[in-house]
Amino acid sequence: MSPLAAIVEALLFLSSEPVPEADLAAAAEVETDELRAALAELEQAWAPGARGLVLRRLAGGWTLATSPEAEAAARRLLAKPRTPPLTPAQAETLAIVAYLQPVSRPEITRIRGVAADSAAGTLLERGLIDEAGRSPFGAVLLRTTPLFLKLFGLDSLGDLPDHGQWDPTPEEEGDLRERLTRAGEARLGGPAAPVQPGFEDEVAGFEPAAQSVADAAVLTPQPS
Amino acid sequence: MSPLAAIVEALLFLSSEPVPEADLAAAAEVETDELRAALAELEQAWAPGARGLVLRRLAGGWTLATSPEAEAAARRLLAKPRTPPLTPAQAETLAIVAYLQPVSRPEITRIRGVAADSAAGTLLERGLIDEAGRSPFGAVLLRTTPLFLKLFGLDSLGDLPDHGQWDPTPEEEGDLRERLTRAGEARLGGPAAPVQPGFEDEVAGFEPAAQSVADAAVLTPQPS
Amino acid sequence: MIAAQLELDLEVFTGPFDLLLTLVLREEVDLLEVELADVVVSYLDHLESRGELDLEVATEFIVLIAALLELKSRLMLPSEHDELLDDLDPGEAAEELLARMLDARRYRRAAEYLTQLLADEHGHRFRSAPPPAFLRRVELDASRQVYDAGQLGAAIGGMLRLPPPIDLQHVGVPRVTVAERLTHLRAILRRGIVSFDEAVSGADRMTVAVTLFALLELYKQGEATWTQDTPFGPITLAAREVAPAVRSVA
Repeated sequence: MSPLAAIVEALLFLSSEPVPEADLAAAAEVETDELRAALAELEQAWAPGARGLVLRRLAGGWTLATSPEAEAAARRLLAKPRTPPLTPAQAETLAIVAYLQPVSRPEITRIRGVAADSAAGTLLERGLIDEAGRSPFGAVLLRTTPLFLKLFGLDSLGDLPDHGQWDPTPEEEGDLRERLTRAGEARLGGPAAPVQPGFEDEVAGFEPAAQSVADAAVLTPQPS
Repeated sequence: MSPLAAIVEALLFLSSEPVPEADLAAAAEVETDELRAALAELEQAWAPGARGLVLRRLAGGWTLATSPEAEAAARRLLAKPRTPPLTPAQAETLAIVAYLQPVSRPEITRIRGVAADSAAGTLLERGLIDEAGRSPFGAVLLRTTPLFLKLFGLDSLGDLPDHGQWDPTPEEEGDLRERLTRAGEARLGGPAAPVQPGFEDEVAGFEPAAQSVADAAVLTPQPS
Repeated sequence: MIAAQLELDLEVFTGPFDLLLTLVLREEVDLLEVELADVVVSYLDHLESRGELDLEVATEFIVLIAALLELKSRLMLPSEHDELLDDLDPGEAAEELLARMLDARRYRRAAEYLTQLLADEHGHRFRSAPPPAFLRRVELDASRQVYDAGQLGAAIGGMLRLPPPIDLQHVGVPRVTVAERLTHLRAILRRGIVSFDEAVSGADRMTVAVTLFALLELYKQGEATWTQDTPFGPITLAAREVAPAVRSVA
């Protein structure tokens, strides 16, 4: 191994957070090109499957991590339990923050349909999101942290798939529309309920109309 | 490299202290003989001069350490003050430590209304604050460092600006600690968690033992 | 079982939760008459009898009951609808609603993706040991001022700012109950029309909040009405002459 690669290896071992290339180059007092060559050398040495560690590019920097093969033994050696997985509410809140950041809690609540305070609190505590100032209306704005990128295996937010990917398909939209149309009818009078007229008429029958429609939807169990 | 050596490598990477052979063998679920063979393999791989790390056998067991060749670069990387702009949460946490020191994390949480663990962790890591013993209740106390003074251009803590300049209610009675704690409680909507009888008076009374009030937060479940 | 099939035996309604929802939506049962706490109690009884907690059912139940609570609290307030939905005709409102549901679905999917991403990272651990102190020691002389101490003073000022501090020094922890505030409100309403500010003059925030709860209760019982011309404007309270049972029990 080249002396420079050895030095970079030591630097990565010492740093608990991913180190940007510029910082590595400055510490090793070399040009970026030389540094990249050393990193390429290390990537070979620490290729997945080769050793107990792997070299990874995360959160805008480089870092060493253990390989999954050692996970069971690591769990036995280190008494402290791993952080628990995210609850669905936390994952939804995190997804909204990741894609819409900076975003306020009321905005998250509006999208989720239920308050996200406890989920957001836990994510803040775990350091996956943090505060990013306040909106013009005084609400605290939230954003994801470098720790989020690191723990989710991302180099930057640009690595997140385009959120258009999550758009419901036209078929799903049609299906949802139909479900909405049937809301409040199918169950009326039990299983043998006759099919009711169209949803629009149904909606018009509600008083006060619009708000009840909104609530009706909340009340319609959604497939998960 | 043998799969066992790779696992032992990962275990040593994760441990900050030397690990006894018996612990390594138990974690990897192998006999001592097999473990020794793996360690011999690693001693070769991490021989002095070969890489950026060396495998060392110390009194307590085995450990990975950086090789001396990397020391100068490591100092350049680690000993440089990191001074990106403070986030709002970091500025609030640092301000509380600066004006009230020594102060415990629970007290900071109580004043801010949200947990400050991540902000405090960053400030510790950057050397702006450090630990200053424990409160009578066992909570770690925090204070600012000489580096803090330097980075803020202060000769001593006495040079901290008079906060009265930014005080929205200068007519309020009470010392700063008491007022901050009261404002923090008010932000949480009063003593939020059920408290033990008797204990309650202590919290509500804000007797001069401000520190014990702060530590009380450790004992009182806080809403997250 | 799914939460919708929970059998209820309430004062105003007997049957499955499911049907109650439908009837409420059709306004055939007045939500104001439904004691939602009793629905929760029924569910807890059901849980106890089962001796186990099905998380999916529990989640569904919580979503449903939360929606009912929100709807009920909205009904109890003088009608201030979601302005956006209010301005729309029912067809458009349904479209807006559909858009919101699609949005929620989009982020539920993104959440599933993130959860999977995290699970894939499960086998990787990072070293968290701090570097040896001798490598970290910062040369104090080499560091210069980069921060403005005014930032700290401003942060302190910000934390002193909101909300107006409550003086707890002489009163200890405020203890106020809805029952007390009900008595108080009934007493002042007997004197005639009164403003909410008068009803809570000199009270601390907690008392104001509890008084508002008490007022909601009076409204629900049909004992009082109130008007508020503009958001955050003064609230005027008036006793209602009619007997409590204005709304018929279904």
